This record gives sequence, C-alpha cells and structure tokens, in this order.
Amino acid sequence: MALSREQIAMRVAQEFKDGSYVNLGIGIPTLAANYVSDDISVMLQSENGLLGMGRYPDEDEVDADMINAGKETVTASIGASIFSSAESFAMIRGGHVDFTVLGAFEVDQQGNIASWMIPGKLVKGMGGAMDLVAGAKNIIVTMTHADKHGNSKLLEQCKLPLTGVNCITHIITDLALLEIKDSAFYLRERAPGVTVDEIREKTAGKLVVEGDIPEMRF
Amino acid sequence: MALSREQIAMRVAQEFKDGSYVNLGIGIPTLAANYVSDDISVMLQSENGLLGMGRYPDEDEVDADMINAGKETVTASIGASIFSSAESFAMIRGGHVDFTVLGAFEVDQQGNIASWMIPGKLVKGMGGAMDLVAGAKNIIVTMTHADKHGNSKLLEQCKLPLTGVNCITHIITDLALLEIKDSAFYLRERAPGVTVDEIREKTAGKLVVEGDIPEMRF
Amino acid sequence: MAGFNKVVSSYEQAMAGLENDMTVIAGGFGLCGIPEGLIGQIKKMGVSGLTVVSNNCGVDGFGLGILLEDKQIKKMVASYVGENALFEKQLLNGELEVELTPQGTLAEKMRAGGAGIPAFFTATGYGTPVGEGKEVREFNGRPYIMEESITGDFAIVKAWKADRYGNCIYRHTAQNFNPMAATAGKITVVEVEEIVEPGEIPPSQIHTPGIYVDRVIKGTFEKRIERKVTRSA
Amino acid sequence: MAGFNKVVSSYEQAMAGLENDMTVIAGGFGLCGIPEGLIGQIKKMGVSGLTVVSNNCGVDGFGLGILLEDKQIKKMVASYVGENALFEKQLLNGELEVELTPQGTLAEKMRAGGAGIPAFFTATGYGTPVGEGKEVREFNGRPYIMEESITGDFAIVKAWKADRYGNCIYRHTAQNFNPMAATAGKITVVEVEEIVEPGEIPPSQIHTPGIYVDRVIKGTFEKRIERKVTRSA
Repeated sequence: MALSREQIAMRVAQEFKDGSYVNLGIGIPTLAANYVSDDISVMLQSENGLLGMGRYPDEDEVDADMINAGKETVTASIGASIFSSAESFAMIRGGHVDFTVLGAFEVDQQGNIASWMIPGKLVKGMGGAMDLVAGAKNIIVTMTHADKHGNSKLLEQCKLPLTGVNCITHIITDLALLEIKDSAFYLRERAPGVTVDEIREKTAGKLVVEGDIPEMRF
Repeated sequence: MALSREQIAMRVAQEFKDGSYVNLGIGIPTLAANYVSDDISVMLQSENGLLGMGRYPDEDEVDADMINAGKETVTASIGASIFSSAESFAMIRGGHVDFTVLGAFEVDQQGNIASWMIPGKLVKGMGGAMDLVAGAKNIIVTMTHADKHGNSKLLEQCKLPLTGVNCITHIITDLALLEIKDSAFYLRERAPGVTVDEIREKTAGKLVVEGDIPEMRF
Repeated sequence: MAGFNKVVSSYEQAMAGLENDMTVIAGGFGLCGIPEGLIGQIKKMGVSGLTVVSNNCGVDGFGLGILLEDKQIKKMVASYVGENALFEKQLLNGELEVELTPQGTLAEKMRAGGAGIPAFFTATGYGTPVGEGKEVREFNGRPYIMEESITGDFAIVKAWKADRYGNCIYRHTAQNFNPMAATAGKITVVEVEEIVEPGEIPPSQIHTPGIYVDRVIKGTFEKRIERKVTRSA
Repeated sequence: MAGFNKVVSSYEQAMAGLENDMTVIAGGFGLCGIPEGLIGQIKKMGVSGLTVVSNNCGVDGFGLGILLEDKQIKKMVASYVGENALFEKQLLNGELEVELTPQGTLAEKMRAGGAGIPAFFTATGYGTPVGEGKEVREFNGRPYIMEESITGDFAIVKAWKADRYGNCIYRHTAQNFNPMAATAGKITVVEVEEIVEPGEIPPSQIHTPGIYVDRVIKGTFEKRIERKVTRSA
C-alpha cells in the first residue's frame, strides 16, 4: 500500500545520521523532524538564518523576530546559532549541510530536479531551493511516485524547467526508495505491500532492480 | 624649508573632514592621528579588523588580543567595532573608507603607486596596501619629494613594480602638496620657504603650476 | 564626534534624496525584520519607477506590498513573491517586471556589492532558467555561472538597536538580509527599535559597523506575523 | 546530542589525519589569535611538504615560525612575511616557496572557499605583479582580476570560547582571519581558551556556527605580544 505523508517522512528520518545538519523543505520534508530516532541527534538548518531550529513556540513564546524559512513562528534549540542570509547560504553553498530534503514536480535519471516552475502557471519563485540543491552533500527528494493522473514523476529527462542538475541522489516516494546513479533509478526498497511491478509501471525513467528488493521497515 | 615628518603629518591631518573614516599606514601616516583638529572627529580603521582605533594602552591595559595592523598593542575607542579580516576588507574594497594615507617609493602622473617591492631586495609582502589603494575613496601618499640621492619620486612613469594603478589623487611631500589629475602633478601648495623652482627641479613627472602657489599653513 | 551622529528625527530626513527610478535594496525576510516606517515613507513620497531588491515583496497591504498599491515599483528583484495577490495581478498585466534570483545568490549579490566585488561564480542556477545567458565556467570539473553584484541608490534596513555612530545589532532571525543590504546602499538608512549610547553594544558583537550606515531613525513597529504557528496548534 | 560533541581531549586527536603535503589554513594576524597548541602539535607530528595559508608566518621560534625549523613548510601563502629571519633564509635558499597575496584578497579567498564560491573578481592587484597571468575583465568601465578561492585539508583556528557543538566566539582583534579559516577546512580544528555550555553564548552573538567545526580542544596560550607599545612610551 502506498505510504502516507507521515510514513514518507518517517522513512526520510531513518536516513539521518547522528550529528547530521539537515535542511528540510516545506511540506513532507518538515514532517521528518518529528520522526528522528531518539538514539540520534540532528540539527535543523533554516535558510533564513537559523541553525538549531527548535519546536514551535507556546502561545506566550511567540516572537515575530523568530521565524523559520517557511515564515512560521518557531523557537531556537539550546546551542542554536543565528546569522545573516549570506552566512546561511555560505553554509549551504559551501557544502556544510549534510542533508537537504525537498519536494519536486519531477526528477530524472541524471539526478536533475524540477520543483519550482510550471510554464503557463504563475511563478512564485525558487526561494532557496536552487542554492540547496547546488550545495548540500546529500539531497533527498520526497514526492508521490506519479501524479494524480498516474503519470510518472521519475523520468528519463525532466520536462519542466530545472531547479538543479546532477544533484539528486535519493528519492523517497509513496511507493519506493530509489537511488540515482549511473543515469538510472536503482530500486532499493519497496513500500510495504507494493510490488516491484507496480513501481516499474509507474517509473518512466530507466529503473534498475538488483536482486530481491526489501520492504521498508518502520 | 623642507617639512619635518611631523609637519607632513600635520598637513595630512588638515585634509580630513568631520566624520571621516580613515586608514593610516605605518610611519608618517600614523602620526597624522596626533594632529587631527579638535573641531572635527575622524574614526580610524585598522585593517586587521578594528574600526575606532584608540590610543595606545596604559601598562595595565595591555592586551595581546587587542592590536592594530602594525601589530602594536592598542585600545578601542568608545563606539568602536571589531570584526573579521573579510569584513574589514569588504569595507576597504567596497569604498567605505573615506581616506587612506600611506607611504610610497614612487608615484607617477597617472596616479600609479609603487610601495612594496624593490627587485633584487627581499620582498616582505604587500600586506593590505594593494587592497587599500584599490578601494579607498581618497588616497593620500606621504613621502619625501626626492630620495637621498636627490632623485625625484614623482615620475612620469613608475619604474618599480606597482601597488596599484590610477588610484592616487594627492601627494604630500616634504616640499609640496600636489594633486594628480589629467596625467599631471598639479602643484597646490608649497612648504613654507620652498620655491616653485625647487619643486619643479625635483619633480620628474609633468608638473602643472597654475597661478600663485600658496604656502602651507599650519 | 558631531560628524558621526547619524541619527535623524523624521522619516522625511531619513529618506531625503530618494527619487523616481532609483534602486532600493531592502532587508527583511517575509515580514520579519522589515523597515516598516521607511517603507511607509517611500509610499508617502510617491516616488515611482523604483527597482526594489528584496527577498520578498511583502503581502497585500503590508511591508513592501504597499508600494504596489500606487504602482511605485517598476521592477522587483526577489527570490520568492508568492504571498501577494496585487503583485500577481500587476505582473500578469505587464505593469511590473520581476527578476527571480535564488535566495543565496541574492544574499551574495548584495554582500558582493557592498564589498567591492563586481562578480562571482556559483553553481546555483547552472542548467536552469536562472543560468540562461550567463557565462559558464568550470572549476575543478564542475560548471559554475557568473553572477554580478548588486548595489542600490538607497538601502533600507531594520535593526534592533543602533548607536548614533550607526553601529547596529539585529534581533534573532530578523537579521536575515539586513546586514548585506546595509553594505550595499550608496545611502544606507537604518530604522531601529532603540537607539543606545556608543559603547553599549560590545565592539565584537556589533553586526553592522557604523561605517556602512548614513542615517539612523527610531521607528515604531507593528511586526506583523505571517504564519503564527504554536505548539498546541 | 552525542553526535554533535566535538570536544577532543588531546592534541593528537585534534590533528589526527594530518599528513605530508597537505594544505593547512591557519587563522591569526601576526602572533595575535593563533592556535598555539595546534601549531605545536604539527611540529611534533613532523609532517612535511605542507602548504600553509595564513596572513603571516609567525616569528623566529614562535607561531607558524616553528614549522620552519624542521622545514615542514613547502609553500607559504601569505600577505606579509617580514618578521622572520629563518623564513628569509629558506626563501633565498629556494627551500621555501611563497605566494604573496594581498591581505584582503587572502581573506576573501578563504571566505569564498568556505562558501562554495570558486572564484571572484577584485580590483586589488590589477596592473601589479599580483595580477600577472590572471584573467582581467571590465565591470562598469573598471578593470578587475579574477581570483580563485582557497580550501584546505585542515583549518586550524584559535577562538576565545566554544561550546561542545563547535559554536565559537573570538576575543577582540584576535578574530582576524579565524572565522574565514574556520569555514575553509575539510577538517576544521578550533583551539579555545574556554569550553562553555551550549546556550551560554547567545545565538546571535556566535561568530562561527558549529556547523563549520569538526573538533574543539581546550588549549593554554602564551599569547606573545609582537610590539608592545604603551601610552607612556
């Protein structure tokens, strides 16, 4: 059965290592923070200038000067640092952030990603997404495997304008976890109860299936 | 009579305007800080990361972590700021420092300056001089008009390797104050008792003398 | 130190010299850390044809969004403009031009502008619409694009505290783009919550040294919150 | 937060992994703000063929100067090296290579290295020996040269205080090149006077966020003064 948003986020959180600096995009990526194992610690980077993003504030802690990159009120965890946008993107661009997790419209087998612009629709802007995909060491894309019409989002070549090139290494969809290398999607894990055939059917790009593909474990 | 080092420094200090940010090189330029008029205030920038350099410390104020660009122990004045070398040179390179005063071996009528390297002699390095001459709004060179053999240091074209090009606007020597423009040295003031003829004789580059040249006033 | 007293007492003085068709660089991220009163003064002055450089363009009726109401902005350089219906309308009408710039590139363009660096190379945007028409060069086998720096006729900045010499500190994440904006204006105006005595902010804790600042004004701030989220929610 | 505890208890651990022919970026200006113990450990390890990037090379017998004694430095990238007789001797003998770099360009090369910017343009050095062989380009009618960024296998940094997550503050002008050096090492080691609890340094006052720092060690410092000048003198 296809994973829920929460399950995708749970599987994302399993990727983090103890001591990782992580930037989470809006949506499912943000949920991943809720599922980090108690055995490890990660520090969340928010690209508006906060390393060590904490929980949401209590009502009496709400402070207009303390927000995250999604413009939500937030708190700083103990040991956090706060800095300018230039410093924040120096960290990101310079490869100091270990994991970036973000959504996408399309990903292709070259590791290209399209996530910000649909021609003919109003363009709101790329925000920090282009910097994040150009800079982070490991980039995990979370998205549904296919759109609501059943069209695959894992393509031979992205059709939409790109956010970045040759940068995505891992994709976690509602159906599978895949790694991108050697110009192909390598199937690594299946969502529980989802068959390799279903994944193959919904993957337009080149899919490599090596041996038995285990189910995800939560 | 030729100016003393102190008199050159006094004349330099007259150039500063109230509210000027000033970087003073080692030697005569540093002396200029002693002669700033009581009517005005200037703030001294030291390129190792200090804006608002104060007086030398008393014995009990000496602090190894508080030095100037000449590596001398120093204090910070009230309202000073301290920052990194990158920030310091962002200020300098970005044109935020109003006056830079520095010594030179040679200056030419194009506003080129040679101040850091004599071929065949050991080269110690340019330190921050190249950044300063590339960045400051007004650059004043202080030096003797001629070397000890009587050779002019105000040339048609510098012979030594350059520190910067087309950057010097004013020179204050022991004999005169000159402005550089339109590829010539414009004589603006004479040291008291020094004749225009003597200045002409000791200026190898193109000298322009317009009207009566006043004596400097102290 | 009369020559270093940068405090002005009216918004008219704070924004004196701003003219039609100028470029204004504004600090702030969303509605966080924005110079509310200086923006209000620009609206009041009625100057038009402005190029505004800022991460966002406020929201309808608040922040930089109010400059859209009388069509004062000709061109917006920003990374994200999705919070503003009037912006969308003017953009679709062709009344407004927008230059979408990746957030980190925008921050670095401002910093470079203030630091005397006319251009730099970044991997951000290579192979995307942002990279189109820009010079590409490889370093260590990876392609980068050349981005040019930004300076403004004015920079408008929101700080927490400043002294009369213009030394500023920012509060929490209201820092964001403000320090870079402060360096990149021919005239930099800082609106603050509090003016303190020189020396009150320890020298090593000053975020923006006064050398970058031309005018300081004490403002009052509404500090509207864009997305209030609490733990209970 | 075990994974973020960067404190090590010995200099051996602090510099573990340093090998011959590596590049080491060092903070400090003259003898001010230098990681004395880390330099001592490099001497003790006896690694050689090092490229050292630092504004200066210490003095005879102190600071980076002690790495000259056993000829551990192959190449020095610095803006000023005039305080050191042994340096001069090895330079004249051809035992040591030096790449003189303008001070501001050096600071920016380190910053750019840490910030993922492979190259930038600056007017500094145009038309001088520093500009020879470098690409020249005009922006707004003024010529600039292209300078490439610097990164190191190791960065050695001296801070005043750090917490175990690696968040650092610097004291007075001992800041100098340290913050940029901290960003530019594949492995960044910070030697501090005091290790404080996380949260003791207010978040907005942290000079170097811990994300740049791999190891923290508490050192003891002689803090030699190069030119003691007092008011009475």
